[in-house]
Amino acid sequence: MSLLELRDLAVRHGDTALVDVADISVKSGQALTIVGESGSGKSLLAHAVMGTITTGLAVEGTMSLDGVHYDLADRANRKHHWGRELALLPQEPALALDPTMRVRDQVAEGAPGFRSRRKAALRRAEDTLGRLNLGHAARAWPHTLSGGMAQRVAYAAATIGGARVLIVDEPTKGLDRDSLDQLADLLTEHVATGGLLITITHDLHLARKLGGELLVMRDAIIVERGPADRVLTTPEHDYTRRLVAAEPSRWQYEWLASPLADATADPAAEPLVAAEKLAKSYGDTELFRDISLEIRPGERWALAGPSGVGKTTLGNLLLRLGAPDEGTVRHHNAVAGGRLQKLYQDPALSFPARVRLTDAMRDIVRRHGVPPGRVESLMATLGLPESLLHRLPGQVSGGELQRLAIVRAMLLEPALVFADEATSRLDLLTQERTMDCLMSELTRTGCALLLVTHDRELATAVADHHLRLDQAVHPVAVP
Amino acid sequence: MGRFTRTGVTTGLVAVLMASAACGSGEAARSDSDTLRIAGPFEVHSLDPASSDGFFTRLQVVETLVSSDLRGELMPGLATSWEDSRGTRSWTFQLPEDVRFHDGTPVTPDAVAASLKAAADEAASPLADAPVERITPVASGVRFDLAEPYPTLPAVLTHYSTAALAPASYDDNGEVTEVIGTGPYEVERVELPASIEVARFDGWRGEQPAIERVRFQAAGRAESRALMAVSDQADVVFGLEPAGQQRVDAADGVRMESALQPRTLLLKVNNDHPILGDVRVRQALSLALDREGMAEAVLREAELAATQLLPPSLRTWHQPGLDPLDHDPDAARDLLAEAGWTPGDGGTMQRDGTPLRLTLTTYPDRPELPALATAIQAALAEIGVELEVDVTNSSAIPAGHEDGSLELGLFARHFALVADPLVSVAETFAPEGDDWGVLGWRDAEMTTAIEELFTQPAAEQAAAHRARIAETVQRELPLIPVAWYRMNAAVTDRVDGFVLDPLERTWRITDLSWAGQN
Amino acid sequence: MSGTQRQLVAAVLLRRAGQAVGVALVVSVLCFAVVRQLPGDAAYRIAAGRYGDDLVDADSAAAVRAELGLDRSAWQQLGDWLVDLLRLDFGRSLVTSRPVVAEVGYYLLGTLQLTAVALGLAIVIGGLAGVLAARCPGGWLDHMTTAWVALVRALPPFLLGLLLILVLSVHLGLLPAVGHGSSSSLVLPALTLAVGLSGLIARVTRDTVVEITRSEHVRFARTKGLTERLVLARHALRNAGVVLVPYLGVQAAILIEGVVVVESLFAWQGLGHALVHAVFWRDVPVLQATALVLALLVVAINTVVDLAVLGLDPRPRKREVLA
Amino acid sequence: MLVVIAAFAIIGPLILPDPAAQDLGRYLEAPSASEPLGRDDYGRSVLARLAHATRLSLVFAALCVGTALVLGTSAGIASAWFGGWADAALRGISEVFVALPALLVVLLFAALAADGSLWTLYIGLALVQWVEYFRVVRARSSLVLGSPAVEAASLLRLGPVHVLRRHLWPELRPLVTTLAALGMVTCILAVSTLGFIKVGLRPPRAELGLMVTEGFPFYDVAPWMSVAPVAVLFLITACFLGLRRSEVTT
Repeated sequence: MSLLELRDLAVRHGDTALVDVADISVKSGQALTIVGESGSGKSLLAHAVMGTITTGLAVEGTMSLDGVHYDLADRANRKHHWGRELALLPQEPALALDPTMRVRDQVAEGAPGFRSRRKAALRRAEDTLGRLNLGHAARAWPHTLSGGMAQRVAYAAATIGGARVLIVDEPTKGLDRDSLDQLADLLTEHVATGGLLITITHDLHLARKLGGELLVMRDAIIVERGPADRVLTTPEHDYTRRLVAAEPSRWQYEWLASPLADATADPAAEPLVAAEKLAKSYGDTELFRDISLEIRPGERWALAGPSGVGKTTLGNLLLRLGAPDEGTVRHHNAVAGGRLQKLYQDPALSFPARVRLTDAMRDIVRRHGVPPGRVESLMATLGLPESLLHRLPGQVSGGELQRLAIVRAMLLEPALVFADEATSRLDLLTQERTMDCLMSELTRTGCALLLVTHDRELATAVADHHLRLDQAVHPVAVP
Repeated sequence: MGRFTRTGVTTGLVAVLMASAACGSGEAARSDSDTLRIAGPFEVHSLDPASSDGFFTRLQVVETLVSSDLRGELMPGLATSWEDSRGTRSWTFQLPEDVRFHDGTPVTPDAVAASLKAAADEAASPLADAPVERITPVASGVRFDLAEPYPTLPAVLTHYSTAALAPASYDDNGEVTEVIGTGPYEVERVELPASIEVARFDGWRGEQPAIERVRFQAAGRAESRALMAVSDQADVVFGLEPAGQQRVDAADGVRMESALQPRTLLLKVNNDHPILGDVRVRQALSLALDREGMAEAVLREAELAATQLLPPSLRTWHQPGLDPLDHDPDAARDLLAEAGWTPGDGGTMQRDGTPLRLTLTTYPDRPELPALATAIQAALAEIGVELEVDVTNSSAIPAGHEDGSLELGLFARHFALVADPLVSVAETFAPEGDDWGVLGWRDAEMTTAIEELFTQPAAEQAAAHRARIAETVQRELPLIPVAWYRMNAAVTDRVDGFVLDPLERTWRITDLSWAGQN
Repeated sequence: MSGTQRQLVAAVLLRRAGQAVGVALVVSVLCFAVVRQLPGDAAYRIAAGRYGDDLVDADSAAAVRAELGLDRSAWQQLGDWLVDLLRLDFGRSLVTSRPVVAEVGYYLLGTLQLTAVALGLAIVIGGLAGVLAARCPGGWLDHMTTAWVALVRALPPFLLGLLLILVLSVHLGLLPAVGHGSSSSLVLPALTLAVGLSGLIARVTRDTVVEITRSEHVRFARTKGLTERLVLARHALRNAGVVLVPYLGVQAAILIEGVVVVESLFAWQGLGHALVHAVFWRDVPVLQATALVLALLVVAINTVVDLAVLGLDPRPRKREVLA
Repeated sequence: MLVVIAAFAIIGPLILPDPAAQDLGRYLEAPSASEPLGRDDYGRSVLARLAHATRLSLVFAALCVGTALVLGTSAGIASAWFGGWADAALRGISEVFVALPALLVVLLFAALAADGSLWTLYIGLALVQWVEYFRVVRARSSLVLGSPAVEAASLLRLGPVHVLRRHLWPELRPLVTTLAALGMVTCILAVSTLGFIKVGLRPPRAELGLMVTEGFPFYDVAPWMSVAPVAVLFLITACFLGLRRSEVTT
């Protein structure tokens, strides 16, 4: 029975406390999950334990692992445990894998005795990959892996050294539900075989699957702790309550899609966008074929499916941002002249990076003769302070910037907005807020929506027309 | 595709270094102790005597029929003796017996005649300018038949382009592929364009020289050569610039040797030019030049300032009694005023609205030329002459001569390319002009004097002719002399007996010996 | 090597071969055309090159003109050259009358030796300094390399070479200052070039290594339990190579073309030297052949760089965004 | 610092004596109170020549770099913008220029004008340098033009001027300034290099690069002749490198 205990853990930047936690203990056989919004300090906590926290921050506290004490202020005293006792499964596995090395070699180098017995290590890596159903990918390059596969390869590489303590940092970014479930199974297995697991996430679904102990962090401190199922079903702290309610399946808004009737759409209306028998492939990989659909004014479409199936590509074809290999896309006059807008997954990339937002906005106002005051009033509606405009895009948080992008899109009174994973990088509460803003504006103006997402719940909550793209080339249209 | 690891990189680098080291280690290993190392500025372009710039004559690999001593007096070269007949219209040169080329083949009249014919066919060779009708091998020598009397033929045959090569030196097309001569040294290795190695030729008919091997290395930069001289990386270094000479003077174990050359740095003037055709303008230009100052600043030797065209090293031609060329800007301005030039805008003289603007063409092969041009430019600006300096290729001067576009040309004229300066002087003042001589200037008295000299008059008469020539040039200034020329060499104390040949025909390696060995 | 990789290699080779042919044609014609436009009579220039300033005159120029057929029409001369080129006959130098192939081959060898050793030295010096500087960004070594870059950029290579001669050759007597052909005489010119280049290489290496060591995958490699050396060798250097190899390719191309000053100072015989003389003397065949060789060398270097990057980095060049 | 150099280059020539005025009697005079940088091999004031040279060099280099920059940048943007055959053609031209030995281009251009005029050198150097700008600008421009921001701008129908002004130029400016800053120094050194192989000599021109070359033979007896221009070059380089640092924030 192993035990990891953290006492009086604090991370400070100058006088500001970024993490301030009195005690945490992790027992083998029971997962520990820390949830919270971005900026709550949960990732810093993980890195403080690991000893990989940036040098600019001051760390205090002690850690004891099976009775051995470590001063957390000394980053180096756990270094010899890395890979052997302590392992970290990083965020964004696609970036964590060396792009110039084959999968098997990257996994093998973490194996004990890699330097002296290379052959044995490579065999072991192949075994490990085989157990994770990745035997076929042993000699593959990382860029050929899907997000879920990369996540599992990173898991193999992190755990091959046999570390008991596994720290998982935000593993859900960009992962679709199926990959997430596979990961949850792996983590559960790690716990079941006696490992210690600390998971940092903002995904309540994952927290629910892992079970065990749940910690809710906000502004550097733990606001609520307890068994996962208890906290997630009957949250006590107000913040936890809001967090739980922010899951799309629990949303309660007027603009929610009603399963009963299609209220806004008029079947007789001319379609804004009409696509016929679209097909597209990249190189030898065929993404989809034979896709036909028509989007009418006011309709809300969702394109769902796992990552890599060509959802964004299809959306771009519908906006005529790319050319299909086969088939045609026709646009109605109602969407001419900028009345087709798009929201991007990373809003920071959708604004000119080195130009102040006020200049970027002013260009639109001038070009399209937008009535004065419209920007400000829209911003006020969406709860954005005007002072944001004086910053550069990089200086504004993701949620606020995405709302600014909504403001920008609405300035041209569009007939159709294409939201391309527009909230997938945002945490739950921010996602809720952003979607509320977007949907309220769409409802108000009767604008149609094309939503691309890998989040089924979000799609269900928002859209009344669904198109699922699966690994299989042929789409499944759900009315 | 190989792994990019640290070991891989290191191995690769070591391999590269070793490979490049291996490709030259053979020569480097040879000991330097018995080798005389010579460095000079010019590169060896070709093995052909005419285009070889005399390297193989200087290294004493090949010999010309006639040689010359330090004062320029003719003496036997490969030929043991010579005599003329038909009033210098025929010349016969006797070849020594039992002499062999370096490849062991005997030196026959046929072989020598063939070499000479090749030289006569080479337009650049002075021999091509001689009215040669026939070159025939005779019993024990070679006979020249000429179209007209030609008393200076032996002098012409001192020129390096007329050296004798073995028949095996030529390929089927008549190109020289190997230098096989008769001199005391034979070629060991030639790596065009920068290095030649020669070794003592055991079959040399004369006394065995003391120096066993010689290696010549061309080094284009004077700075590099000076460093070679002071760091004992060369025994004899030619062509140092003043700064380098100072360095050598200050260093131990190496000394400067120098000799006045029969070469003059001069301004060639286009006498057909509307401005320069006026002798007063030419005189004004000459008076504007502070020759001593220039010689001191550029050549570091005020005595090199030319007081007349022909330098003192041409003993019979130099006229010590002649009034020297002066520096007198005021007189120069007066002369210009006399010629109708008045001060105009910005200090430049002008006449009828045309400014006194001239272009001087020179070339960088000899570093003192652009330097002197800069000084001349400043000197002429003093008297209101605006001078553009165009530093270009040496051929721009003969080309400009040919089409008449040249205004002023600055170059170094060699007056003893062949041992007798008369040949060069006659060429320089040819009435029809000469590429490296006068342009658009002729003088009946001058022409007669030269013609007279060719008839080999008595010594006294000849002296009078020469004096007249010198006076005419001094008065008319069809060429404006600037400075004389001193050639120099840095020589280590390792060698004894070093003497500079002012005619640059040979480096006289056979006269050298290692210090302390005799 | 997988099938797709073989295809990629073939594609690179094919593209570069096409470039080589195009460049060869353009370079030949361009050289020829420009040389025709140059002022001055080519026959005089050639005669001056052959016989030196004492012997060049109207007669020798006329003889040169007749011998070389310089009075043929431009089209005829160009056509003849291109035909000969197809037969791989580069002709003879107008000045030295030696076959151009032998002449340019000789200079090429010199250039390649010098470039290879200089580049090797520069990589060793610059690479080491860069990697060490990257270990502590903002440290003294880091500042040193910055100052080094500024100094070397401001110092003409001939002054740098002179300093090296003074120190290593004159004062210490370790190496010969001038010469060609022996390995010891190669060291100084190569070192001059290497010192000039190493500052830049150090700078780029440092930036690259710093960036890579901050990358996610290197941090992950550390937490896998790899030692610093293993991380550097297995991850940092290889990825740095992806950035550095193209950079070194560019530098190699510059070295090959631009070392004329160093060649002249150290009397090392290389292509730069040949090029300068060929332009000066209007030695068109040598000029064309030299330019051709230089151009093809650049293409060859680019090919090697392409292949090396292909080997180092398996990612497709044009990344399409899939979502 | 750059201001000081610029002031020296602008004011110096006005107040200092004629840089071509020779005083052959005082050649290679060592620095003194009246002549702080000494005299050169013709007895000319090194300080006066330095001021003129700095001005000429800066103007010349700025012209070269400016031309190359305008040429390369516009070609690079055009190439990335229009793609297709325009891109292919421009890329083809640039590849030829890359493979064309820079030295050859400069030598040939320098030889075109027989009188050693700086204009031909200028064209030659500009022709050699534009490719660098082209390649860098093209690569960055295609990234920027392919970015979501530009896609959004096109959906917002903001037009090409907006894209140039708000997207391309802010991204390209730091890159191009870095290149240009280093290009200035490269230009001056290139002239020096050419001077070393006797190209571009035209007395009594005072130019920084040529001054280094002219001073070189006297490194031993009159080090001030080469140290002075090298020092100015070093300062210019250091300034430009410093500029680059403050420019590039990321």
